[in-house]
Amino acid sequence: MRTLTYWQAISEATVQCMAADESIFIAGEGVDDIKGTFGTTKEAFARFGPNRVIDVPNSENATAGFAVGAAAGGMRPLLIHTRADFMFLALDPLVNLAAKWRYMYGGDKGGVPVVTRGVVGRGWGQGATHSQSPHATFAHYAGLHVAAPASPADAKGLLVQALTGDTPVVLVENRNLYPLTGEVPAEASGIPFGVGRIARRGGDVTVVATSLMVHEAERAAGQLAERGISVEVVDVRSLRPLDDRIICESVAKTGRLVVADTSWARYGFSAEVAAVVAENIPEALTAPVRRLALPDSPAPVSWPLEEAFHPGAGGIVEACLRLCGQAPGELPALADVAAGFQGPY
Amino acid sequence: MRTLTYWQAISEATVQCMAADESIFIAGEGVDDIKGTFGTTKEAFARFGPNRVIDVPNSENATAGFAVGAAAGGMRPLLIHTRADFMFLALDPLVNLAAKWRYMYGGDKGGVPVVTRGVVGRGWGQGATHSQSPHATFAHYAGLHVAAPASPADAKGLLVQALTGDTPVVLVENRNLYPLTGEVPAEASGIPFGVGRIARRGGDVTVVATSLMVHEAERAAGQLAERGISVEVVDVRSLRPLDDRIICESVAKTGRLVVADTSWARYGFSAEVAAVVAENIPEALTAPVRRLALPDSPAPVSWPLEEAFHPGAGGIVEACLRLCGQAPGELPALADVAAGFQGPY
Amino acid sequence: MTSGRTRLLRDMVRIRVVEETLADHYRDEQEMRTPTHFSIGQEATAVGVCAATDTRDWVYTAHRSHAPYLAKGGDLKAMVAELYGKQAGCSHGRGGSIHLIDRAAGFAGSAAILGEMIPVAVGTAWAFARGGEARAAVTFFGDGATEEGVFAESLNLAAVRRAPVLFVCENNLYSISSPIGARQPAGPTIRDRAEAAGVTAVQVDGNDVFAVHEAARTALRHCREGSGPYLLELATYRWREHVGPGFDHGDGQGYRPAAETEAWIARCPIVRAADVLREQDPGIDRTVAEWRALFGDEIRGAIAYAKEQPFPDVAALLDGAYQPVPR
Amino acid sequence: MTSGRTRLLRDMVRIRVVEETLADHYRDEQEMRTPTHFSIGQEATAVGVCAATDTRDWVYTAHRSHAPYLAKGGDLKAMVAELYGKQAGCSHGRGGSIHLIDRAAGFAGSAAILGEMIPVAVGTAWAFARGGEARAAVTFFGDGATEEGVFAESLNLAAVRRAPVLFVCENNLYSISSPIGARQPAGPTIRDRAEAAGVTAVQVDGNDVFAVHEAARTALRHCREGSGPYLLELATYRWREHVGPGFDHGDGQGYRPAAETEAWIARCPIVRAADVLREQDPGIDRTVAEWRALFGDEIRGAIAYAKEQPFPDVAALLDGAYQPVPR
Ligand SMILES: Cc1ncc(C[n+]2csc(CCOP(=O)(O)OP(=O)(O)O)c2C)c(N)n1
Ligand SMILES: Cc1ncc(C[n+]2csc(CCOP(=O)(O)OP(=O)(O)O)c2C)c(N)n1
Ligand SMILES: [Mg+2]
Ligand SMILES: [Mg+2]
Repeated sequence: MRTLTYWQAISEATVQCMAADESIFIAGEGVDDIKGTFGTTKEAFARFGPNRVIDVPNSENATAGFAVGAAAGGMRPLLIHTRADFMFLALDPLVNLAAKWRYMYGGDKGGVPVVTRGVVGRGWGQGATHSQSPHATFAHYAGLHVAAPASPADAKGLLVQALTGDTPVVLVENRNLYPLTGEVPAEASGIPFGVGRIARRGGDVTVVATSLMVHEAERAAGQLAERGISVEVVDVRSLRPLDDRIICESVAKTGRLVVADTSWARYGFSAEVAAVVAENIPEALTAPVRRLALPDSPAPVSWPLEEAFHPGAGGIVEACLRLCGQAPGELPALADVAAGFQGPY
Repeated sequence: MRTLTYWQAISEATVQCMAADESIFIAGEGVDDIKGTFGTTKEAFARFGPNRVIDVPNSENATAGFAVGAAAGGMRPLLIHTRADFMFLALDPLVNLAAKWRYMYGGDKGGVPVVTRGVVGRGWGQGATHSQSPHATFAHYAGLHVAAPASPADAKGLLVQALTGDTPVVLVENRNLYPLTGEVPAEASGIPFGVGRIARRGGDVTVVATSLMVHEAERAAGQLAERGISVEVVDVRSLRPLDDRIICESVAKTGRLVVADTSWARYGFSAEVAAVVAENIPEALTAPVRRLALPDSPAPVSWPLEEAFHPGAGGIVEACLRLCGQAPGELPALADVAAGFQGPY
Repeated sequence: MTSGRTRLLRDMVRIRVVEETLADHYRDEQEMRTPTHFSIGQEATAVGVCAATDTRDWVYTAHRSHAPYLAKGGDLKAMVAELYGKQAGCSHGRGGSIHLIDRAAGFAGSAAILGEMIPVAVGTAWAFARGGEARAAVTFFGDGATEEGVFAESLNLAAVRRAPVLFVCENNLYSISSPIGARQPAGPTIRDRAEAAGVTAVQVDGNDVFAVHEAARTALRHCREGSGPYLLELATYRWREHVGPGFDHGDGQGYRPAAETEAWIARCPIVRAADVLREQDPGIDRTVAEWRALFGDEIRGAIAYAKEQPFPDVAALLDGAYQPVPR
Repeated sequence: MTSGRTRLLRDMVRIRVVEETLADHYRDEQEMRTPTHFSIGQEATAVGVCAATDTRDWVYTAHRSHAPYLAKGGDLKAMVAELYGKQAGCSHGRGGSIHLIDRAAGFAGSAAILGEMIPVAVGTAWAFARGGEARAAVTFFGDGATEEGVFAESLNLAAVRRAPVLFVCENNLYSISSPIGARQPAGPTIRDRAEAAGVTAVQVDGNDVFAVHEAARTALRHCREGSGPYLLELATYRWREHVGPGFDHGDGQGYRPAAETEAWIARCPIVRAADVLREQDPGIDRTVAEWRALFGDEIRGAIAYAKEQPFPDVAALLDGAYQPVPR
């Protein structure tokens, strides 16, 4: 199969869906920019032009409301935020209107399939308001689908699913995934929401993760293999619906659970995954669940603080070792993700 | 000790704090209305007038930002939303600014102690956008304190604490609690955030709850006592910080946990409490955790649906019986909370 | 056949009779368990504007939804059943008074978060224009909603995209109990703000149904011709309390001077329209009386119907939260 | 002693030299790991306005923060240390370029979410007035931020509360790569929108530091006298890329016509101010050259200082997230 980068996979999904369905359009601040939203909207703009790839004013609330109205009128909007932190300004139309539309008009008048892509993750000292990952905030509310693809293939498949369904969807994309390569099917076929995948098989510890953390878990698993610990990495792919079964089956096998996330622990992804296990198979746990998430402060800027703040493979390794009763000891240093940074921000 | 209603306790805390501290002011839509926000701002308005109890335009975002600026300038704003659902429009200034202010300016320039009261809970067919309880959304973000007082005494003590601290605080108040009476100390002394309380002692099952659900849990405990089941009710009082210890100590004793909440289960309060147990004392659980929360749809209006939608004592009873291996069987019906409703909405 | 102008009066009378009857039942029965915002006294805005639309135009509103729903031709029985929370309701009891919809009539939805439907109408209008159709979207909202930032954002977005959207502000001087003077500075008007955002705008006497209708026709022509968005600021007044069936002036609530309310009641849009029509048609008062009887029967019939209807099945509580998944 | 006008020129030269030097280091070293928005070319707005404030007035800004911070008298070393992420930074490395603060100088904070600091300044101004003090709060923001609903909400709130706030819009015609014409309709201006919201407003050539200064003095007098809020719409232009140290016209990015950028560079606020002053003081060019050397030394010194400073202690990562609890 061909190999694409994550951003190319998103671009391909977008272009294929737009070619197949005239009603799809893209709206977002600067989506027509030459940089094309980390490359993801560039080809769409080149092919479909400014009538379907629409630069909008800096009005996140009205733009989301506009998308709801366009969707009610038969269109399929794809909204993009270059920082998901801006989506707080679009929360009302997404959570109080789009998510509830189908239900509160009786369930039989159709939904408003507004698809929103929000870019998350740490950058280059982006700080407190430009590196948050608000997926749990959206996933708390019934009526939305929320997904966080980790691989290029999932980035394509979940976006295709979103653009062909009738439910409002929030997709979070960690910016550090854009250069990642992987095999991606040529055709535009959707991956259903609510179906996780085993990213790596193992028998000693389960690491449940999403988005960038799946890769950090895989890096950690590689290291741990050298210490004789076999890690199973579960990529849930979507947060709502959440694939409870795949989580429970893995934990039933390993008896140990680490949850890794790029947001805070409290009331977050790591809380929900732990709850799913506590609710279904608490007896399977042979050790306490470990949550690897953001420490309880806003994101700092200074790089040593930023390094310490953001969870990564190192923390996962340590959590797994502890769960398996081994001392952390010396671990090979992991590369600084922002090394050699030259922009964009 | 004197007995006050929940709304009187809030009013008293407000008035006492305002009398003691000139810098406190109230701002909100209609706070100067004759109904006085369920009675809670009436005396403050009568005593301190329109310079300190300020009706504001319907601008939730700017009003919250205004409060941040007033707080930076040395004032202590108390913001009120008669429906917490409107707070999504104030999420950006609260989460992206107030919560992060102290930290992102280095930690030593002071905080912006903006206190926000949001009214939550079901009313009279209020429907999808007027009966949500977004406490978990706020509690996910580091930098805020979030509390949900269940008793008149706590309503007073937590508000006093908020109005005398230097941290932005979100307080959610379930509207169905306003008429509730209870003993309330006369003086204005704060109750620290992060300290739960045992609302009822018991040994067979722990029900962890907050706000209105504490009372539903107590009602349930009464019924269950008749079936020979002894329920311990833990009222966490605040969601951030969360009193992990009180939760774990109770579950360590009972081995069984039900979490009851007025919002959705996924990524909500019930997830976090279950996670705390899974993270600390999974071995104590003798049965799976049960979450009693909203079913996964927006809130309906029609009253039979509304009755079925909102969790209450009945559901807690059932969950506890199942956890203790008893069949639900016949249970006495519980009263309709909205019976005899005459307004306000 | 009634002439165009008579039709405007008739539609107002129908809405008045429907709402007054509903208010009585609401208060006396306590069976419509849904917060309800009556438009009694404000009928000219809904009727004047909606009569200028055609079925293919879409109307959105805020919480004060009944009058535009009915003026647009929304199904009465389905609305009343919705208020009673019945499965036969237009939103099957899931939405209530604040979430009415009748797509066949072009009533595209109402919502209770202030300002929320304003950008929605811009999006629908833009979608219409993009499809090359000469259709407009209309959005009703109050003076209070214009304080929400999304109002300004929507004006700008509509102007820059030249969306065929008609913004209809029913300025009834209050937001719940807050007078406009406590919320907006004296001097510039809502019309002025629209113009400064690049939206053509006029102020009209909102209790003069003929003036509203004329203005709405002009506005909708402008929209359909591709000349961009338009705003009507309509001065009007609600007679009843903000939410619920009662009157609230002079009852000690005191946020509205009794004299003010009475002066506005004296400017009743129905009386004024009848006054105008009487010059051509001296029998108009008898006609109005006949309509009152007719519509009284209609609404009582709708209420009887609604009461007979079953509640939604509790087993279907979750239906409609998500698109049904084909299995 | 330099006269008031010469002082304005000097402050602009200082900011220019500081930012140009920082941009070079930023690009060459890749050690300032914080997204940085330079004001090169826009110095007249910051200097003209801030020179009209006094220390007790507070200034807030958006992301383009360095120039107002320095114009307001913010500590240079603390700013540079912040860019290098050092504990000696004004925000101890927690904030970066977009979160500058120097309360002693009256620079009350900058933030990177568009529009966020606009209502904040209204709140501070209101607090000042409520305390009976003749102080004003100033908030700088770009043309792009005026599209955020919170801008309109804040204008209205300031007007209705008569808050002594000065809104300063640096209209540099772009929001990142989006020209204003793609985001706002032709015709009405930002000034017009402020006036329609009840805020006194003027448009001024933002590259003429003397005109900006005069307008700001008038505006601040108006605020301090209790006459309510005021808005300055200042036409200006940034020379560099939106974020980062480079130039981006004519490099194939192409969102700004090279001729446009060059025309604006020709309207350099520093050159223009020197042209004016030269009439009185023929030695001004030598003076400017001396300043360049002086401020060059100053910024190089600050950079050397910042680099020597320690990073924050990782053990203190959580400090400041919450008020320390006394135990
Ligand atoms: C975002 C938001 N804030 C506050 C409210 C509470 N609220 C409901 S109706 C209303 C008054 C609105 O006034 P206006 O827009 O003038 O409409 P009117 O009721 O006068 O028709 C308010 C403040 C709300 N529903 N949504
Ligand atoms: C709410 C929000 N939306 C989008 C952005 C991304 N963003 C950062 S700066 C900027 C451009 C702002 O333009 P303007 O306000 O004119 O200021 P300028 O950069 O031109 O000085 C944008 C869109 C943001 N920071 N916040
Ligand atoms: Mg009104
Ligand atoms: Mg700009």
